[in-house]
Amino acid sequence: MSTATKKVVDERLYEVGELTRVEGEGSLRLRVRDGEVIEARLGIFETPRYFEQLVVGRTPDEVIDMVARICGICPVAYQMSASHAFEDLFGIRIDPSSRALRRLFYCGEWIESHALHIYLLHAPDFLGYPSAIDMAADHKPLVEQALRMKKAGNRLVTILGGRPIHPVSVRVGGWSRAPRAAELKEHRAALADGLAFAQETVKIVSGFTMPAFAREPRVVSLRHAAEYPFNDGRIVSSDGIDLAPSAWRDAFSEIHVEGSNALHARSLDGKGPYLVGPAARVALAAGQLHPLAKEALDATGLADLIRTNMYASIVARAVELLHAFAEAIDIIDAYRPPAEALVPWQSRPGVAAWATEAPRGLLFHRYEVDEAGRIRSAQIVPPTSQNQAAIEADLMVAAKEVLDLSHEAATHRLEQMIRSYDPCISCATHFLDLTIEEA
Amino acid sequence: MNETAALVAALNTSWFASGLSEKAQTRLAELGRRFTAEPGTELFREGESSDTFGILVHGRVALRTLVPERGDITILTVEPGDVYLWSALVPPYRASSTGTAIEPIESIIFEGAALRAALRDECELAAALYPRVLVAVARRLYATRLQMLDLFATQQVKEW
Amino acid sequence: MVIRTTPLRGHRPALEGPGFLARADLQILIDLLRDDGRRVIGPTVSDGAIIFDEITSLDDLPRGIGDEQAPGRYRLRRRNDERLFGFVVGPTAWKKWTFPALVPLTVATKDGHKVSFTPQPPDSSPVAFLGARACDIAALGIHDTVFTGTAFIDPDYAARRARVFIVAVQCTNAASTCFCTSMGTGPEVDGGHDILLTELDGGFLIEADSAAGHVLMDKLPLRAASATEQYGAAATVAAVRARIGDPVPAAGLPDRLLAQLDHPRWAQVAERCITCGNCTLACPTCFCTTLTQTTDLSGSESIMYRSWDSCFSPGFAKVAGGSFRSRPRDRYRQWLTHKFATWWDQFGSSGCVGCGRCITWCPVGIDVRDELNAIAPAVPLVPETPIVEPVAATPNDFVTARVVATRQETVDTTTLTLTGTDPAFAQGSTGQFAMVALPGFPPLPISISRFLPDGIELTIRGAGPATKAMCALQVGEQLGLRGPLGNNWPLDRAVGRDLVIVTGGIGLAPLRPVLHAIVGGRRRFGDVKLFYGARTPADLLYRDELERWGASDGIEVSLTVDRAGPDWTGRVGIVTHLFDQAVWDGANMIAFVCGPERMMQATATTLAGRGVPASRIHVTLERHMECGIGLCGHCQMGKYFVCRDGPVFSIGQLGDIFGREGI
Amino acid sequence: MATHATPAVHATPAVARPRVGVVKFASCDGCQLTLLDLEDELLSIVEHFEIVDFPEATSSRSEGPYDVLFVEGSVSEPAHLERIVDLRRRTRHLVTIGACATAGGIQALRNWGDHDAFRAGVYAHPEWVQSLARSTPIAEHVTVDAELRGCPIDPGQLVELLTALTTGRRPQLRDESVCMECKRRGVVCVMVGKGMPCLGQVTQTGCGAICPRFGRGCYGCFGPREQANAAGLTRHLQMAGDRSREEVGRLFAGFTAYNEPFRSMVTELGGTRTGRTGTVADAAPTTGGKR
Repeated sequence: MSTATKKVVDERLYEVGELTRVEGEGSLRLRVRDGEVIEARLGIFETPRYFEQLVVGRTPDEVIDMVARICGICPVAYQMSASHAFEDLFGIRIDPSSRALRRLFYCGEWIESHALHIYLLHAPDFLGYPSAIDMAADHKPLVEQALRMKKAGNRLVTILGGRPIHPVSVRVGGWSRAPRAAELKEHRAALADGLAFAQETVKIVSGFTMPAFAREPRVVSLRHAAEYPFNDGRIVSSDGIDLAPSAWRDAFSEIHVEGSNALHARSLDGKGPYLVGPAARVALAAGQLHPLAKEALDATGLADLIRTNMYASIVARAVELLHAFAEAIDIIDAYRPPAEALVPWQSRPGVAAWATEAPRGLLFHRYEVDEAGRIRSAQIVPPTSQNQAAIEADLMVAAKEVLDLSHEAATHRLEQMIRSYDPCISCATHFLDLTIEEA
Repeated sequence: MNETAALVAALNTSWFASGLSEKAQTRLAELGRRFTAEPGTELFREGESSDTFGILVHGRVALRTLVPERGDITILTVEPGDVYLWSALVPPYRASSTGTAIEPIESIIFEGAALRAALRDECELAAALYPRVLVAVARRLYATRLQMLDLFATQQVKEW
Repeated sequence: MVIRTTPLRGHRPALEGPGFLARADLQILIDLLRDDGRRVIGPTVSDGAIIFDEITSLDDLPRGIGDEQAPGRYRLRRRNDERLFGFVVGPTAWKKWTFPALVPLTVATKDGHKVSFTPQPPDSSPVAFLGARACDIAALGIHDTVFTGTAFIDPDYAARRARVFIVAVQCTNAASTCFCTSMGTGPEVDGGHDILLTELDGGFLIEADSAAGHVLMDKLPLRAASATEQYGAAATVAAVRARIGDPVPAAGLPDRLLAQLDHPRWAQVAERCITCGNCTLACPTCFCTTLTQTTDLSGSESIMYRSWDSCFSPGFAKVAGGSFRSRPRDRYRQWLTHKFATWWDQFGSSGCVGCGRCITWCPVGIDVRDELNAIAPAVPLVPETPIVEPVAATPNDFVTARVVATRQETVDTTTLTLTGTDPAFAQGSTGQFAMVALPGFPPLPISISRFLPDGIELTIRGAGPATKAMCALQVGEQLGLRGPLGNNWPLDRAVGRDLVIVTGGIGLAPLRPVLHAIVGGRRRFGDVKLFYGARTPADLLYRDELERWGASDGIEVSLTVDRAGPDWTGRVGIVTHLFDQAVWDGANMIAFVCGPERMMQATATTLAGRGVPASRIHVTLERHMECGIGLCGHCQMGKYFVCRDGPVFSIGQLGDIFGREGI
Repeated sequence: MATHATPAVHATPAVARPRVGVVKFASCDGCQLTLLDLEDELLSIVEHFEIVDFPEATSSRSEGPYDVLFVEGSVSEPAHLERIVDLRRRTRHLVTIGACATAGGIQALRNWGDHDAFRAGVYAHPEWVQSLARSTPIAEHVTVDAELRGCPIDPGQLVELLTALTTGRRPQLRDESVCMECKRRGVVCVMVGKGMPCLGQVTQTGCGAICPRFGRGCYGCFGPREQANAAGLTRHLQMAGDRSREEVGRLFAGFTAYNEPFRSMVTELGGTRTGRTGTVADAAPTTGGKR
């Protein structure tokens, strides 16, 4: 870069060649000249895998298996957005019990993903360790409990889908197999144990000292009248956007930025970056939180901080962890196996689109389906692409806070800031459809 | 007894010739002569012309070949009764290995030109001798093949 | 909880002949069995098939449901009646309870240099099989022979089997895949059960065939079965027999089959066969298993599991250097010839009961009946009987022995002297081997290279991880032993004869005890010649003993190496080269041969050429072994288990399977 | 900190706490996540192994040398070519984990397509994106000491590999069909019982027969087993099962499609895109949900 070669008074470069404790491969680059940020960049060099091309010509059920492979941490989310999109287009009404199982499935993934991020990836930043492994030396019970929670989430996904990563049972029209009530009941105790510790977790993380930070982003998430957002609801924002879950493209699009294999999503109204994920959901849908989770959130008194301080997203994540445990238990207690786990269906041509809430935020899928029921084109917009602009905007803010720190401390602080987003870089990679930019 | 009779007797002790007809044995005895050597004697050298056919009667002969950087390798030891030298029958009549007596040896050797002439003119002798030569060669071939297999080598099983 | 009010129970005099049980009252039978503390295993619908699983009530049974079966196809269908057993055998075989797919055999622990092996007790909780068919019962009978019928008892099977109560059901229909009639196992149930039911429209004809059966029957609300009912029952079963016919004429089948080892059809069926192994695991008599170890990260405790395996899996017949049955056709041939032919030699019966599971559950629908009829024309062949049985030992029972001395024989070979071995080793004899185990490693067969008053010696070449670990054992460390196993060198037959011992490499180890025995009683034998070949002079084992045997013990010792430097004045060449010119009278000669298989073939040929009769040329074979007593199936060679019937065989015994590929 | 408890008798006396690294190439991170998903063993694992490099889990980094290096992902961009060779140099046991590393992964489906078209089809500025025309397994580039199959790998097999390492034994990874595990678990064969196509017979075991247990056919994510008779299965599915070439081809065109003999089946039968445009279309609409 030409600017880099110029000699300037007090130019500082903060760089992390390979971000650690994030999913996938990304880099951070921040240049500050005379106190002014002149470059803030979350680079993403995760290798492209061309999923949107790979699914062309395949059947909807094959797509569900394939898109799961976009991300090893949130495969369920990809299966959910895809299956709902196709069911919406084909006019399939799945058994209510199957729908409950889909929410339960999501609970499992949220528990696994949030517990992983809170304790194994993020907490070490607040407690000053390079990793949870090192953290375990001093805080063994804490880490053991965290692993138990994570296991409880994984187990839930396994009961429903055969394995925690890339489960196999989600099909267009429901499930290839629905669990027996007894299988779920057996797991209830572990979830109850997890629930208790999740409540503890909210207290623990709200006790962490949050670095100073102040920026109130626009937030976007699903919102549903009766449920905390998982698979269903309308796409809403803090400034009035209100769309059907299939209509994401009415308000947003993606662009390709040099130096990145991922894309930035932006809103068409030009109002700039927006935030998705736990903090956004808590901001927009706190009303639908499970009473236990709502209660815990209020007890922290951090609801406002979560909206303005990115570091506090760990609290939002903990509250959602608690919600997922609580709702999972409710679903299991009410569970009756579906009369028809898998309802017969027939494809019809058209556009299948849907958004659901992945652990990291809004995940939008869009497929054109041809007469033979094969995919003609695909677009997948993961949370991290949508957050990327917000992350870089926040780097600008964070920069001002770190100028007085040592270079090393500053760099670490910035990396911690990025981790607050729980960026999922494998997902973020390679999702752009040229046609959109042209549109 | 006369020299021929003694040679016939010697031939009879050998695996190689014991199977031959009395007539063939006698004829061979006329063609051959007795040969003895001390241990360490180099009887013929790899690559050098050696227009002789030899049957070992006593002692042991090592057949060696020179492998650069590994030195002389013994590839076979010939036991009494066996043919230890047949280059007289195979053009260009050169030794294919170096033969060294590793024990006091006694053998019966045949001068190449004379033997070949006899075999060419006397069908009966040829018919009797060649099958024995062929058996000896075939056996040598098979043995070499098994040696190549390196049967007793440790099969190093992959650690993983 | 079930309420039973049966005025008759206990008051009714025992019936003469069969009784009649109303269909609804079958619940009472189930309850009585459960009151005896038995889990009742019976047919029930699951995943679109009728499987066997634990049942508690009549409602669990497949009421009014039948099945359609064809090669590679199974579907349920509604019947237009209320029958509870209106179907034929499904995917499950009863072996699931008598011979489970996964059994923990032994827990091994390691604490410093101390190791211990603890056999795991079998789960022997009482069960009742409800709805066993004639073929199923025949299959149990075959397993009884395999696991408890020879010198070797499998304790796990024995314990489980002893607690089975069998309620048999006569077949009242047949599937297109049934051929019990040809195998002589059905359809009529003929013994092996406690109670027999024949389902009729209104209920069951019921008979008892054991004391326990009679006790139970007397508690049931029965009336005497009418003549019509008895006739009806007999007629239905007869009709089933007629429907099945005789798809695979069995007379002389074993011989016909073994005469066709080179039939082109083997290659053709291998085109279709996916070698997935479904047939063997669906089969109610297949009993091959494999051991796996699970260890904790510290290596201090490991559990040895036994699980179902299949001769169709490439790894099944693997030894260092490859598989004995590398081609799918070899594996299909092994399965079919074992099941229908060599099983007779091993266990005195066919291994097939004609249940048809291997046909229905073959995903690509290969029909064993078609293959048999295509491959086996009538050609006779004379079977031979296996030789002496070695000492018994169970597969999960290891004795720990301690290393008291180690001797480095060559760069990669070590001799361990062990004490504290099983007293049985004191009775052991030349040529036998032991299964040797270290915690976390699969047990390996190692031949005994010396018998001592209070122990044995093992000479081990460190080739793989396990053998390397054994070679690395230090004085004071322990390992686990089972044995002595296998048969022995027939020294008695060598008395008064000239004995030729031909061996190469590590092969001298199993023959070393023979030489010790000879030295002990030299006069009892004629000339004794030892021909020993090694790779290089440095690879010769027991050099001091070789010296002594030759010098003072009256044994003619001839050594040869494959290659040597000029300083070696001994012989160079393959071991047969040492005597292939010798003019011998083989008539009074007996030969013991041990070495790589190719070398033994060369030797056997040469010896035969010296006039030694095939019946007196003895070789010892190496195969993949896990149990060492003919229970795991790995080491099968034709009709023999190498571990149990061997490892020593005469060339005469082996006949043309010696040196044939893919056996 | 507990010391490693490798018994003295071991074939390969493991150094105190083997140094373990975990690296990724083109992948979804699911296989390395499996290590973190060993919730019960994780803390004991870090007692017996020194995790020296594992970016997803720790900020401490290392350049090796590694006693064991777990490699996730496929080689699919120019930089990967040098990186894998370089890593191999610093590694004693190189273990590939997952379908991407052992078979090229789902992204290897592009190997049948037009790479430039793919790139242009996804990116506004293809010239900014570095990637290779083919996604290939690690073993195509360096020697691999052991491989854990699967998409993702099986936690049990991962633990077995680790314990084999501390015990010094060879990892016990069976080379049999999925059917074997299916039968051991008493699952009713979905192909025979429900007429569903299933790759279990030609697929390497290790997953625990998950798909048949969950009422669907195996989709081969553990890849072809030794001597897999894919041609035989294909013949059967086409003839007895009455399925179109392309339908059977799509079965093989999955997460391990690039490993033989699956590769030949895909090439021969189709099932994945062979060009930029055009979908392989049957006349009739796709249906689902039927049993």
